[in-house]
Amino acid sequence: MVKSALSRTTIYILLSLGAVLMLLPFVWMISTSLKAPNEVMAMPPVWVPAEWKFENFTEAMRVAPFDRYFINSVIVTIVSTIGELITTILAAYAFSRIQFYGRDIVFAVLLGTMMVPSEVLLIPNFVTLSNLGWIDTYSALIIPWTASVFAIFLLRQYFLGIPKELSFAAKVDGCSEFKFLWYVMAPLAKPALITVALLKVINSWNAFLWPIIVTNSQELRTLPVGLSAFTTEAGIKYELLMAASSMVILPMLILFFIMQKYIVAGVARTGLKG
Amino acid sequence: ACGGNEETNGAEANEEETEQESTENTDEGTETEEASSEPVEVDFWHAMSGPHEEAIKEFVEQFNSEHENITVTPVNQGSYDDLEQKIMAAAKAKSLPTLAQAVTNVVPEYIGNDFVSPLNDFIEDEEIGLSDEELADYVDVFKESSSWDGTYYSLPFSKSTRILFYNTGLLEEHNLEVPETWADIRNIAETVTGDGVVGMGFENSYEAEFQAILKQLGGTYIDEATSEAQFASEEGIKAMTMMKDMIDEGIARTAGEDDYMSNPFGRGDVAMYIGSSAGIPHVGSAAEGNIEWSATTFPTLDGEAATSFAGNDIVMFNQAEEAEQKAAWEFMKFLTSPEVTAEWSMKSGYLPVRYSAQETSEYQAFVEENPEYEAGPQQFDAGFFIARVQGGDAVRNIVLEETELILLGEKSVEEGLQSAQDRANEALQK
Amino acid sequence: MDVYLDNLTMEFEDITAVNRLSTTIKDGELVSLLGPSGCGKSTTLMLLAGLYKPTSGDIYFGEKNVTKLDAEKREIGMVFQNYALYPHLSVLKNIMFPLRMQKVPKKEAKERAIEMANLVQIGHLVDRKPGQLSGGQQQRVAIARALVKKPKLLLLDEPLSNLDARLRLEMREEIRRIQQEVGITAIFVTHDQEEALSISDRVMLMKGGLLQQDSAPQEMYRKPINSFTAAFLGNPPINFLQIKKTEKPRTFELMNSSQIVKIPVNHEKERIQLGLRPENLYVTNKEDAFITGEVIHLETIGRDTLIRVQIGEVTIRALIDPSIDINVGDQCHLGINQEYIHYFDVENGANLERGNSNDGQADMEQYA
Amino acid sequence: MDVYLDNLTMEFEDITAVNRLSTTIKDGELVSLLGPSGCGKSTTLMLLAGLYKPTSGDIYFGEKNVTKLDAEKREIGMVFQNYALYPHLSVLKNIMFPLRMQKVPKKEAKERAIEMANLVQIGHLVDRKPGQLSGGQQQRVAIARALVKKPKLLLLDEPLSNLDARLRLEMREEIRRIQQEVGITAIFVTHDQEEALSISDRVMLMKGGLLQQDSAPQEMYRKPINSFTAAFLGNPPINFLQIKKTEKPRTFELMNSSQIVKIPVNHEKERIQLGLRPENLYVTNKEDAFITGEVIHLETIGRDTLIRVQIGEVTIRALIDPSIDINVGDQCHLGINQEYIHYFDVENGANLERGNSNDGQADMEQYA
Amino acid sequence: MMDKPTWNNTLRALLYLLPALIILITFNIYPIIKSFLMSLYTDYDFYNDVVYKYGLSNFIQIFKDPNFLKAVINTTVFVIGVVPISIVLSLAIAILLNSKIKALSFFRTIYFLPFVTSVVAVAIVWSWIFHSDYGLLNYFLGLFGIDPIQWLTDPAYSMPALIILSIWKGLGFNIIIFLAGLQNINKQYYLAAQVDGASGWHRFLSVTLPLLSPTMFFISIISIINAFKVFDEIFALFNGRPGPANSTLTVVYYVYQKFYEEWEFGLASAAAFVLFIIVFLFTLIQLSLGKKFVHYQ
Ligand SMILES: Nc1ncnc2c1ncn2[C@@H]1O[C@H](COP(=O)(O)OP(=O)(O)OP(=O)(O)O)[C@@H](O)[C@H]1O
Ligand SMILES: Nc1ncnc2c1ncn2[C@@H]1O[C@H](COP(=O)(O)OP(=O)(O)OP(=O)(O)O)[C@@H](O)[C@H]1O
Ligand SMILES: [Mg+2]
Ligand SMILES: [Mg+2]
Repeated sequence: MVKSALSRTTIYILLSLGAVLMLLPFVWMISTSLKAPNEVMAMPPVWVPAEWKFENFTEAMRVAPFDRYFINSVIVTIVSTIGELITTILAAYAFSRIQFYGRDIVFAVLLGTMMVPSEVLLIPNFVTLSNLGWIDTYSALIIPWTASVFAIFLLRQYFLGIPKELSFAAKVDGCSEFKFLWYVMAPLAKPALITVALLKVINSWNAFLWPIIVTNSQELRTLPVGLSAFTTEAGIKYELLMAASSMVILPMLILFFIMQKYIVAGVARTGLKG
Repeated sequence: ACGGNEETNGAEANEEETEQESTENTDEGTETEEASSEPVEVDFWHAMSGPHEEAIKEFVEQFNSEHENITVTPVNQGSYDDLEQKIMAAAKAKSLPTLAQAVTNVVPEYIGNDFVSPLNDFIEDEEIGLSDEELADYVDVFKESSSWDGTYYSLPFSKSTRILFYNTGLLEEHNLEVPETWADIRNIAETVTGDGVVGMGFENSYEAEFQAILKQLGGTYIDEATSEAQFASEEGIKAMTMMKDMIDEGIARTAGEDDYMSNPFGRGDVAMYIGSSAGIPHVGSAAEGNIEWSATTFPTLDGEAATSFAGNDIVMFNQAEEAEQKAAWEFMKFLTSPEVTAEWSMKSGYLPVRYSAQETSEYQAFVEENPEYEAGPQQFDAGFFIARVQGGDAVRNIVLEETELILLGEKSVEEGLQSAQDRANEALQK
Repeated sequence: MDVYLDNLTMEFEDITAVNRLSTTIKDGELVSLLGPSGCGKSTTLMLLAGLYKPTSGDIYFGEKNVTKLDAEKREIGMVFQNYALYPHLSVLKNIMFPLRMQKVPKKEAKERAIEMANLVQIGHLVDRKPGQLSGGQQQRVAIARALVKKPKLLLLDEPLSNLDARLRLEMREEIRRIQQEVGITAIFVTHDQEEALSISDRVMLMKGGLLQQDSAPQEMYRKPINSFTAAFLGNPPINFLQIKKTEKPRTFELMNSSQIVKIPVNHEKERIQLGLRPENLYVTNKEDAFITGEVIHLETIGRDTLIRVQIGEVTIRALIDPSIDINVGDQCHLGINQEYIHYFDVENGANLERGNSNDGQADMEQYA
Repeated sequence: MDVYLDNLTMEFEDITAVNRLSTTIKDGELVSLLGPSGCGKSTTLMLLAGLYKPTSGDIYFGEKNVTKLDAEKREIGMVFQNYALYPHLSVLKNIMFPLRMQKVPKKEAKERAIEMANLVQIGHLVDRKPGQLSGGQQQRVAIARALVKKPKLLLLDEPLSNLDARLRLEMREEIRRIQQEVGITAIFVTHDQEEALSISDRVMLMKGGLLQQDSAPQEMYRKPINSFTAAFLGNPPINFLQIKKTEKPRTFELMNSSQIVKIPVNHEKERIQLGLRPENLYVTNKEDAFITGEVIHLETIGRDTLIRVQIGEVTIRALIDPSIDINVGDQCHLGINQEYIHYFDVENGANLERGNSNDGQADMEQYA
Repeated sequence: MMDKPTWNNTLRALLYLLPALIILITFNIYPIIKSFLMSLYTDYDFYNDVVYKYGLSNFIQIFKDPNFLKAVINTTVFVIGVVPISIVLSLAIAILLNSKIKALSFFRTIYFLPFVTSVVAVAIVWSWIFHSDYGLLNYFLGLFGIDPIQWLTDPAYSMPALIILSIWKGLGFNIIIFLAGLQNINKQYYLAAQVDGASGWHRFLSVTLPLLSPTMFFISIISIINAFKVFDEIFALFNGRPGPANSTLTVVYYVYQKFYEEWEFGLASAAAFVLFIIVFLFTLIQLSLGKKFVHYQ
């Protein structure tokens, strides 16, 4: 139909315009990673380098033990994501499906923790970790990040939208609460869970200050720490930084590309009448 | 906190086995440890990355191989801000390393909160200390900035100063001489301004320039003894007016949205600017293919030369065991030895911290090749350093804020400086 | 397993959905739960399942008070009125679900689920998701899921409402067969009276949360405890006529009409409501006539003829022999066998020949 | 508004839910859509509503091809099989919704909605949310929502399945009344044959996506186009008997039995399937007997007696006069009026007396 | 619902909450309490945890500090500038991205890029976009005859610049959450609404919005909290300064300055506490509004 074709075109135009804006920094990052140093800060900007300096990548790789960092990043990201998913699912379930004394208060208190700038928490946390003897261990990198109020809140909202009839059916079918959570709620909340996981993975992957603060040895550090190698007192080696950054975010992009369709593929919601 | 150094058994042992392995040793007293003494580990936290970190690693390797029982472990802790945050945290958790790099401005805070060791006992130590000649070999301005009332709390390490960068092409085009005084600067700026080019440039954090001019005019920024800000004086007003006038007239600008002046300078948008000597490599890459440039000393005013020195020192924390402190001291000496500081200077662009370092042939050759590096050491004698007081960063924030208001024309120079001074004093008197 | 309900009450904010319900369902019995829409049938099942916790009252499974027992421990099977299939699981997995929860090995569970799917004739759809099924197919998945684990107590909330007549009959028989084979106690909600009467051992009729009558199907039809029960069962519905005492014994005057009717028993009441089922009325001669009126409507329903007869200001319906030659406008004499006449209290509707309970509830307390 | 369907086809991934459906629904007509579960009824309604876009074929409302017109512009009312009430809106707002979309002023919309709510007897529930209603109450909200805007085309997908008999009758009559009053064209899906036959002007019977027969209710019952149609309608279901030609004209032998039956017409076919409705069979004497067998089961359903008679290897059902004295084990002669005998092709089930269409589809093309 | 809290439920809930609570109490609640206590220290040794005197002087001092008041005002302006626009935009984009159009996964990935791309790259590109002479933004404005704006150096424009950057940066995050929320809406309601004659816009108003309200509620709370805590964007855009003439000094920036630059731990904690109270009040208001307007299916 003409009209819907028209509106379709408008949608594409709008989306494309937005997409250009969204793409800019990314394109810039890639193009900078291939620039000669003098092109980096040129004004007006150079978008296509005169000469493509692929050696920036090899040079960037040399600056820090990126292979080791990569492995650490993977370990920390995977473990903390799994940990967060578990604690989140459990807590979100309690907040969405169980009526208990003080529920609203506990929830409000947890929300409250999000309102305090993390800057003031850094030092007390360091001291705690230090008392636990966790400084410079994987535990310090992972455990404090295995629970997140944000994720609990998000999932709780999603869980609240799942019809209670299903929990009725499951109970009748002899399903314990815990199994119900696992077999019914979690699969139905797949889009939200994937969202939580994606955001978590990205945050964890990009975390910079924390790994620096709680580790001392190279063996435990993660990729973003490697990126700091290009920053000096008087400036930044942008071309190398961007080359390294590109390599760092590439896995995230691929992951997102793969996972986003699960967010939107959706879960069939029929099976209920009324 | 570091009394009783002399009693440590490693102390006398030091001199006895020079024969062991170290052949390149030049400093007396930095010999290897005795085989029987306990192995000591020294953590050294720094904020050097990239090639700088490589260089530090090399130094450490060299040092470790020369000292069998000492293992220095350098740990990069991100940027200076990160490093400082981490030191704060570690201090609180009582898990400070033995050594760390520290921006000169924060050393007063460290002292105030009592977690750095005074170094006098080490320096004055007969065996492992520094001889008078050695002490005298440290560049004066650095030495002064490392001591408080005669007590040394740090040794200079990666130091920089403010120098003047200029576009040689442009100056030649207008047949202009390399500027030496503020009057020259004004002249040149007036001449070359126009056609998209601004004559003079200041970094956004030009309070360093303000201090230098203030000093050249004979004023005082902060009295270190009384912790009192005094920059709203006649001299201060004059210094500030001088810069503001240039900016108002359009013959000077700040880096502004370009963040660092090296960018517009490299593009050829400004003919000259004053910036940190540590920025030389950045100017190099920004200018590559665009302009010809060089650097010279900070301009003088009425024959008065004065320029501020800044950068990083090395401090030793008092939470460490005595043996560690002693080992750390060895490393501090090593890092500031003429050879090492010369090499460090050539690799990093920071200034050598020993006079004698400049005399080495390698360094001479280096400066020959890179004349812009000459400017820094040339002004050692005119050097001063920013008052080191607790609350110094607060003052810096206040001054930056108020000068911005002055530049924006929201406050007159007098008002701005006065209010800055009042606020600064309030912050300092706490 | 016997199921006792003792004074079970369920209140929602402003409404009492189930009101002091007491009854016993014997082991292996299939009881139908009937009643108008919104009378509390589903709520009763939810209470039995343990999905709602009663406001007051108790539920016993055998000797055991299960009032506070969680649903998942009650070993029940249930077809929900709205199916409540798991949307993310395939049909097969939906049916397997209760078995998997019982830790039945996967292979066996699968076999039993497939068998059950075939039984409800959706064997070819087992790989679909519920969202890809028609309404009736979904309903059958729900039936299969409830039956597959052969529960101790089976709760069926209008399980056949979306099936065509043929399938309905078959499913009904399958359910009955499995229920009897395994000896499951079952409660069946339905709106289909014929269904209720034909498969159940006993029928419970509710209204507004109150149990009205609880008896064998035929008895409920023949001996309604009150006018509501009488009116609820039977199609076309029962005719009500009000009569007023006259001077003469056993002789009453029809309200809104001057006709005199004679009834065999002598009721004390001043006024009585008579209930006459259309199928019990027959056309007769003037002498035998119980009542007389004018035929105002005549239609053929299936194999019978339904006439509407105007008597004074009321209309009554009668199902008559299609071979009788009668036309609209004719005067018509209707007779009825005395034993088919029902007498109800005008005020509370109680059947005047079944004791004087006024809402049927009291009558039921024998079961408590 | 006439509605034409032209070769309408809807395919889901692996299944053709509606297969080349062509028909016309006349302005103001109420058509019932019948068929076994999963035959494509709901899909047909969804196509008419514009909620599914057909794989091929066209839909015309009057002269206008609406195949690609969006649902919201079709001015239809629909009761979904699963109600699809807005969970966040109160009952009143649910009913008002279509009116608000038509920009009916709020006050008027409210009045009309309340009126409609009263009509479906949920006037006291208008402030509740759908989640707080019983199944039947929800269904009535859905009916009210569909009717309130007096649409041009009304689509009802089993709108009464969760209502009790009494209410069902009332609702059915209300729907019929409004439909006729406003002259709405309506399509009504139901599983209740009696309902279909009693309220509709025409009945469409589907099977596996294919339209089988499309005719007036009585005609469908009396003249089924094929054996499927014959079997689908009627309760108890029609009896099928296969007969085989003998030497003699009009004389056939019953398969699986040696009985000889005589039929009035001479069919060419070697084998024929006979369809005999239980209610057309009567007990008679030996001479008049069409077939004879032994009574193996006898039960009373309502006012009739249903017997099952074993004839050779087949069992047939007959509904007989309850006054006849017959017992299990008796030999029983059953007669039938010749005109009630249906003849079907053994292979394709076509009614041999209605032309030789083999699936009823061809027959329907007159409507396309 | 008719479920009531019971002790039994409370115990059960506690078990479910336990893993999360252990972590959160240790690494969030405990340090928060510590730092709030610190706001009451007037004379103390931070490093040795010795407090000589408690008092309210930290609070008195920050309220006397014009910079703090400025920070509060700036933060409020920022929140008001960012949150509504950001929610509306991201919802609109999420809805577009939830439709069945071609190259969708491509678009979705692109819209998520700002969230993934390195902060440094983001900051540099935006300082170029905002550049008064060479910037893209001024170039476009120039096309409409608007004079170049000093986005990053004129205090009047630095806040708008920051707002633009923040909206842009937060979009991907909101979009992905909205996308997940949209999946939670049963499609049958759209069908019903279509039949009822609801146009696309009305379906959005009458079905999408109310049924998306749990997500909306979530996003608005999170957005407000995050907006109140803005810091990184300022740091990146203005190169470690709170904008020209403190024009983008926010409360968290103030906290940062006090804590890490000026070593005023008590003042920093007091400022953080005030921020907490402000945000908490906002959130409580939202929570109570939520009870009214949020519909859970
Ligand atoms: N989304 C779908 N995907 C795949 N198949 C479907 C889908 N929806 C329906 N079907 C199939 O299409 C056929 C027709 O479905 P439809 O819902 O029209 O049946 P129906 O006649 O309404 O049945 P019922 O009386 O059980 O509601 C069924 O076999 C069903 O399984
Ligand atoms: N969650 C609820 N909140 C408030 N009232 C409710 C709730 N659930 C049901 N009700 C009311 O309780 C009464 C009984 O509901 P129930 O579902 O048991 O009826 P039902 O007999 O199953 O009816 P139907 O045959 O229509 O399904 C109804 O009036 C209904 O409106
Ligand atoms: Mg119900
Ligand atoms: Mg259907």
